[in-house]
Amino acid sequence: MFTVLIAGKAGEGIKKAAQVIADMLKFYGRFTFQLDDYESTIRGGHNFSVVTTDTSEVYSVYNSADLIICFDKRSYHLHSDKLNPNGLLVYNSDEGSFERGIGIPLTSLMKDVYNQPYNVSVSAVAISAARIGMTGSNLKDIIAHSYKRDATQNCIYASRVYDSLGEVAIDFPKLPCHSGHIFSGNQLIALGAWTAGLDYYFSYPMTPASSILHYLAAKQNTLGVHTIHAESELAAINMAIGAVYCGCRTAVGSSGGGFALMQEAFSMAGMVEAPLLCILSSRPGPATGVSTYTAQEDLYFALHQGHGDFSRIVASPDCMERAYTLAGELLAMAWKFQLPVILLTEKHLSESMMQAIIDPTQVMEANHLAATDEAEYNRYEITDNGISPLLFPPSEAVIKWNSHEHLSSGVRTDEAIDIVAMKDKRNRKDTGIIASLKEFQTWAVYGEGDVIVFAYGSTVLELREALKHLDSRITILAPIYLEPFDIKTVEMFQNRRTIIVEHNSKGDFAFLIRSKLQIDFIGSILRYDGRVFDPLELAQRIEVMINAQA
Amino acid sequence: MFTVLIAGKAGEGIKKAAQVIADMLKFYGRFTFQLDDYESTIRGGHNFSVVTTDTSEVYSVYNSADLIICFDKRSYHLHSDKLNPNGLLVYNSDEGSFERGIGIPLTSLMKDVYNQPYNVSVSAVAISAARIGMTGSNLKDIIAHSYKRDATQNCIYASRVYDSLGEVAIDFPKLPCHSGHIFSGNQLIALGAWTAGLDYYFSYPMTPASSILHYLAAKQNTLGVHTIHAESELAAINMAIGAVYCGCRTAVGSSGGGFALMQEAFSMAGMVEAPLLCILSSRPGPATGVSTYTAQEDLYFALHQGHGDFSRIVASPDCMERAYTLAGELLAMAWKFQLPVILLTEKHLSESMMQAIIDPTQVMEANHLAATDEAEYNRYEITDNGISPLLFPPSEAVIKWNSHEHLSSGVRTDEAIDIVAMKDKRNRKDTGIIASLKEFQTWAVYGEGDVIVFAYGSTVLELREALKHLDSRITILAPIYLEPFDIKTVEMFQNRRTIIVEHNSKGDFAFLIRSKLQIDFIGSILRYDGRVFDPLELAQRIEVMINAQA
Amino acid sequence: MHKLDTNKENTWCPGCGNFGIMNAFKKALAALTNKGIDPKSIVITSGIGCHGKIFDYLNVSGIYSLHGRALATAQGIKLANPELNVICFGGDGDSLGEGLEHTMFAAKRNMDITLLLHNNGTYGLTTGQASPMSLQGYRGISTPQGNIERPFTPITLMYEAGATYISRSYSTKIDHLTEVITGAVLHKGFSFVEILQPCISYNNTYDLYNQKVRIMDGVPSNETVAYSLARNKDDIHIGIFKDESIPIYHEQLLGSHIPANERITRNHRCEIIKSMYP
Amino acid sequence: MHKLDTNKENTWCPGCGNFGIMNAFKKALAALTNKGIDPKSIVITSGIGCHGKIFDYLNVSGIYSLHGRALATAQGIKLANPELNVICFGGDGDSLGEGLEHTMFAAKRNMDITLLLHNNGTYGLTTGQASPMSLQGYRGISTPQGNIERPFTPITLMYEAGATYISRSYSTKIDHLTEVITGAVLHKGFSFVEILQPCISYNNTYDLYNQKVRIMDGVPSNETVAYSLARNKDDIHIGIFKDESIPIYHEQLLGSHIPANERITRNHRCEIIKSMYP
Ligand SMILES: Cc1ncc(C[n+]2csc(CCOP(=O)(O)OP(=O)(O)O)c2C)c(N)n1
Ligand SMILES: Cc1ncc(C[n+]2csc(CCOP(=O)(O)OP(=O)(O)O)c2C)c(N)n1
Ligand code: SF4
Ligand code: SF4
Ligand SMILES: [Mg+2]
Ligand SMILES: [Mg+2]
Repeated sequence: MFTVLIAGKAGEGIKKAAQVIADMLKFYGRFTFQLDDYESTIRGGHNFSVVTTDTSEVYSVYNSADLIICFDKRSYHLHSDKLNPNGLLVYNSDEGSFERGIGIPLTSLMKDVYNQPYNVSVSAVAISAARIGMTGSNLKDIIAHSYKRDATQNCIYASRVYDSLGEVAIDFPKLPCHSGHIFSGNQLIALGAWTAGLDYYFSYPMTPASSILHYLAAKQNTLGVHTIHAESELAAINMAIGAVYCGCRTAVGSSGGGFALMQEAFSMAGMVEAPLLCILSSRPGPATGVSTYTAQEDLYFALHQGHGDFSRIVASPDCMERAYTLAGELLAMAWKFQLPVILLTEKHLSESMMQAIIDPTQVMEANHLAATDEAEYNRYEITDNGISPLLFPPSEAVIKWNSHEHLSSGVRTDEAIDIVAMKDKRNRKDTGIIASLKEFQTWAVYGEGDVIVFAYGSTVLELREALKHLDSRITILAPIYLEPFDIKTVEMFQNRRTIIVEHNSKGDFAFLIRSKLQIDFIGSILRYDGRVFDPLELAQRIEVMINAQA
Repeated sequence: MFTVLIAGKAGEGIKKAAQVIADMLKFYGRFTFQLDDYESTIRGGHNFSVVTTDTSEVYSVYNSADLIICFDKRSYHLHSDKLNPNGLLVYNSDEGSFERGIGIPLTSLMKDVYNQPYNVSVSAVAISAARIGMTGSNLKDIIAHSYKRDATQNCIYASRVYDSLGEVAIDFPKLPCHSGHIFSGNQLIALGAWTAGLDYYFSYPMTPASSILHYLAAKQNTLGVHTIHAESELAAINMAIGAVYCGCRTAVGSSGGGFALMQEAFSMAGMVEAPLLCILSSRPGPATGVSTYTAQEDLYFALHQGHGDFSRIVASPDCMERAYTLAGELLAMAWKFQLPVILLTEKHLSESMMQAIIDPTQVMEANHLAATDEAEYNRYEITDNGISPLLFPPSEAVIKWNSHEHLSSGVRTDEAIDIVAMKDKRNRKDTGIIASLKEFQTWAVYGEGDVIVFAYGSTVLELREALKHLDSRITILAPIYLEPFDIKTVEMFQNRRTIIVEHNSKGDFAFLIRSKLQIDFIGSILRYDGRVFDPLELAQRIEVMINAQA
Repeated sequence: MHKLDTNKENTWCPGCGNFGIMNAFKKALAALTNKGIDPKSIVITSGIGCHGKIFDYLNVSGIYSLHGRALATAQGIKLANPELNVICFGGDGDSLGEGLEHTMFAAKRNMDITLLLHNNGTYGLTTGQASPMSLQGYRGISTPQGNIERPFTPITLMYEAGATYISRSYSTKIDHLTEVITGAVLHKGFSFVEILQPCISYNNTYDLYNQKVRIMDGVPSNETVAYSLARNKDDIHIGIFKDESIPIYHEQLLGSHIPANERITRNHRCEIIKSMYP
Repeated sequence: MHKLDTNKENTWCPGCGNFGIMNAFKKALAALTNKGIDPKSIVITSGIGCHGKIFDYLNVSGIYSLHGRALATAQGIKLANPELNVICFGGDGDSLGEGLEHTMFAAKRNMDITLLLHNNGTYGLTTGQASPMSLQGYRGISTPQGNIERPFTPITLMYEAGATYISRSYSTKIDHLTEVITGAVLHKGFSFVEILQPCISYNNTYDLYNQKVRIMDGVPSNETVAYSLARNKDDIHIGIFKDESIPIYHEQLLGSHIPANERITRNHRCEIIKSMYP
């Protein structure tokens, strides 16, 4: 296990450098996890990125680091005490000279090499390369490959930093390369939905969901997908319903605030029976909250999106690979049952990066029940399983979708008997959905200890990393599907000692588990400062809880 | 007990006529309940109003009527079979001649008397007057008093109808008048909030909440209250937060669709700690749904309004008088604890009319903790009970409200430790809220039978009327406060046979009761066609359920 | 062409201007068919309000959208299948109040769709509250002491926003309205038709319009003329104020791709993923 | 006047146009104080974006509002207490995109408040996506192949909506900007200042503006002139395009009543209820 922390100002390319380092580590046959800690600032302020690497999969990053690189004074003061014994700290000696670590004049070296714009973060790659014992020429290759603009200067700068550091290499053997690529959670969500059939993504940017839009927009030519950055979230989701009406597989995405604005139309998707994938990536709330950090405060908000009675599916990926398959699965469920679905996730999964192997054949295809008899077509035909066949314009038959309660023709109704018939039809889908879930993995289970730890979403990543450090044996139980909620699969775990871990101050998830499974907890670990747990600290807190109750 | 049903087209003044009849019945010393059944149509289509009257309080209307007045053919076909034995049906013989009842040429009589515009509904008052044995001259007084425009023609027309009906009077003695006035639920909500201190109402019209806006706008001079019909619900609630910032007691109101649009700002009210009364009057959903009917589909939607973690209060009046006191109580709670509160109700309570005695001294005053030391003022001062003193501009001190997580000064923060401190501060209010609820009535209890029937909101009105017809003895338990939910008060009822009645297809309220009280039900009665129960039918269904399980 | 009526009972007030709009729209559909537009390709959306009821009365495909959102829904339809001719019925509350943003952006984008604005100067369906087009002093149930705000001028507003076909007509002038609607639908780009629509229940403007409405001779020669004609309150000019061609949004976004018809196959998707991430 | 800075660290990019805006605003506050405006009466609101950060940097009362809603919040403040001078900082994404509706209606109402529009032609804070003011072809992270939409012209848009003080300035022209802001705040009615604000990270327009910006000689003599000056893309005119007095909203709604200060007492409320419903 080896952790690198790079700290400096926004706009210095820290995140990029961390990515290059992660690539380098991958080239060395290692697995990585990268977390970027940044504020809403474009240049200046303070940012840092952490990459933890190991010879097996890593699921979260560690607070204390083996290599710390500080571009400025503030970074030194904020992070120097995180250095592990035998770790290396490199700071920018142009910012002063400090107690610990090796100072290198990163700024002056940079000014020597570049005309503006500078690229100080290249130095972080050089320092990391030196630390893991990469040769100078391999370093140059990586730099040239990863920093194409000003490639010559970048290489010179990297070499100078590398050289001025001297011999700092630790024993870091190159292992055979393993397959898989490094993705962010949002990339995997985007790709999963796309594999299942996504044609259109309508959105209005909001951290931490924005990078779905950015990724799909960047890949539009390769993927043949279209993205619209609409004038608002209200526009985005109502446009999306229009696109769905034509048969396009469509998704929208936002964080809590934008999702709040989409609720009326989410409810409309329920009424018109529009298959729509809605991606909600959470950050701390309420309101604008803390824009660039992580939280799980939107569970019930997601479960009860939209006014009125209608069915919906809500699920949350517990790991990177699940982000890929689940996004596809949910798009497919949306189309199978013609209803809105929510993929609930958090900044920690959306924006963190980890190695994953994706297999498109594991992803479902978003298919629908197509109308066969156009002549007799009624959009909302009353059927036994509640699913009415779909037909798209242009067509001989008239296809009417209606936000009012309606007859099977799609024409509005206010009649008591018709209201009941149509509500019953929609509600009948529930049986099918529940049956359908039997084919999917509704829970993720990790470990096989006596004590149960419940968590969902990206908290499961944190727990899996903590698991590595636990003496007590635990089983992590993570519902992937939150609505409908599958009780059956976990009934056998009911009489165990149970702990719950979640990222909010109110214990929403505990409330959900308690109301579904009638379970009491020996302890609950809540974190709501926007940050993730250090795996060691989390392991220790769980250990203490278990021992206290043993 | 006596029920009048008047049916005809939209735009014929049926609702108004029913109101005049209710006044007339009040003058006769009777209590009344009025329900208007109408569609979204201004003229034409089909509407009807029902007034049920008795010598004691009436809480809902009956399906079968003792007097049915049909202005057109469709009305006859739709309603004639509802006539009680010995009842009287009067129809407009200009529309044809029918099997049952007395035909009077209401249209031709009308055309004789009026130039346009006609006022056919006056005839309903005349017919009702004849039926209850009012003298022609009393009738004229009432007409002249109630229909001021074209008063002379109205009186002539009423007299002609009255005369052509002949002797149809039943025994209907005039009883001593009782105090109280006839109000709609929305009027009482508006007045209750106003009594507690309402200064401003910001809204965008949406049935069935609109009449709060209309009522307050109409009474603006008498009450000294201001109303704004904003460009959208988003504008309304954000404006409202601005007004609250200045110290104005403020409310917003809408139905589900408009409330959905207000969610982001509702969450903001949680973050900036804006005391804001939000009135949600439900109709069947999802989406545009069924605009002019009643439903209880928004319970969980109301409970989980807005993204992010924050406290709120949700309560629902179970009767007309409670609508008055609760609206005030909630505005007061909002100001005491500086948070958004929701008054959840339904079309049936909002728009139905019933006699109520209102006593302003029973309504709390919306007071706040005022800042004492301006020099050291911090908007979000960290306090033990979570309540930070309020100060309004203009002021020497700077008063900053912030939709981001913030320091006590109101300046934004992204720091872990500050995020936790501020969330904890807000969460500490919960203790105070729960303590505070001890001073209020959190549950309404009616009857004292073995079997418990749970309901909330206007369903309680229906149940209380049904109660009159039940052989089995039941106790109606109705939570007034839904969040926080008071378990203590009803613990003693836990091991009883229990039934639940609610107006939606999913059993949301049953789910709430089950998750809070761990109660199982012997039966659940769901109605979701937008209509209310006939009290007799409801009584019978409860009876059957009890007997089946006896 | 198949029958254009549904069997939904019509509940507009007798004499409502919406009848004229519906008649003209039906005639326009016939005219469009004559001009080679496949009736199957016509898709409508509507907002919520009296105007929106037209959705239930017309036997035409489409979406009865949310209040204020009809134009957003319409844009989604067009972007998914540009071969459709998308026509949106909006109320003045709907398209210039709750959903003003979408109207402005559809015009700004020069989306190739048509907005028919039922301008009755009131919220008809919710019983006559003041709308963004109500005159100052208008007494509705939400403004019993008279509306304070000044109304927008939709024609010039659409100019500002960037609409490329901008017109006004009057619900009683069926032939004129038919022609303007036909032109709007045929127009490539965002077309806007402000329809003066008397609401006999809450804003009876028949007399006013009958006196003041004038049919313009042709498209005004320039913007300044167009603005002054559009704003004239003594003579209310109807006709086409602007008719211009500039590149349209979906062609720039999609080229000739038709997302709804030319979906990428499953196999192709798998291949692409495998080649991106071998 | 108390100190105008908070101790919040400033995290605008070095060279950002927002610095000029903040400086000019502080100078305008001083000028306003000299003209007899009580600094205590100044209340600000802001949207979410780089522009919004000004809220944290200024030691002035107000509300850091939601993205797009700052002008709605501002209107609520003014309606509750008309004695306050309410100034709203908006971004172009904020006030012409997400919240366009509120901008249009605040102008339509002639609400007596001021909107300072930080027009940087991009979404700065969310890393440079296209905004409603981005030029065609603008390559942001959400439009990597170039923005398709044409930008609004805020000046003429505000004309259309009914603003009564309409102006434009440039963040580097501190004195000009100070003057225009001061005039805007002093103006009775809705005042609008479009501030050309270069974003060095995503839309560096310094060179463009330095070359093209021209200070106008005075207020254009009429609307036609104002429109053509406002739309000119070769010379970018700054100054006041319109300065007009018409009745303002809150005076018509409230007369001289100040809702926040002149609240009805408890006793009075009880009496009124008892007299209405004895
Ligand atoms: C979100 C939302 N808010 C409010 C309503 C209630 N509502 C329905 S129609 C309408 C106004 C209609 O006015 P306009 O758009 O002018 O249509 P008109 O009835 O005049 O044709 C309103 C406020 C709604 N359906 N949805
Ligand atoms: C409802 C909502 N949607 C999206 C966001 C994310 N967001 C924050 S700032 C911003 C854009 C800012 O652009 P602009 O208003 O032009 O401000 P600038 O940063 O350019 O000053 C967005 C989309 C948000 N905070 N709230
Ligand atoms: S209320 Fe007005 S707009 Fe609505 S149907 Fe009647 S006349 Fe037409
Ligand atoms: S991103 Fe642009 S607008 Fe934001 S602070 Fe930097 S230069 Fe200024
Ligand atoms: Mg209208
Ligand atoms: Mg901007």
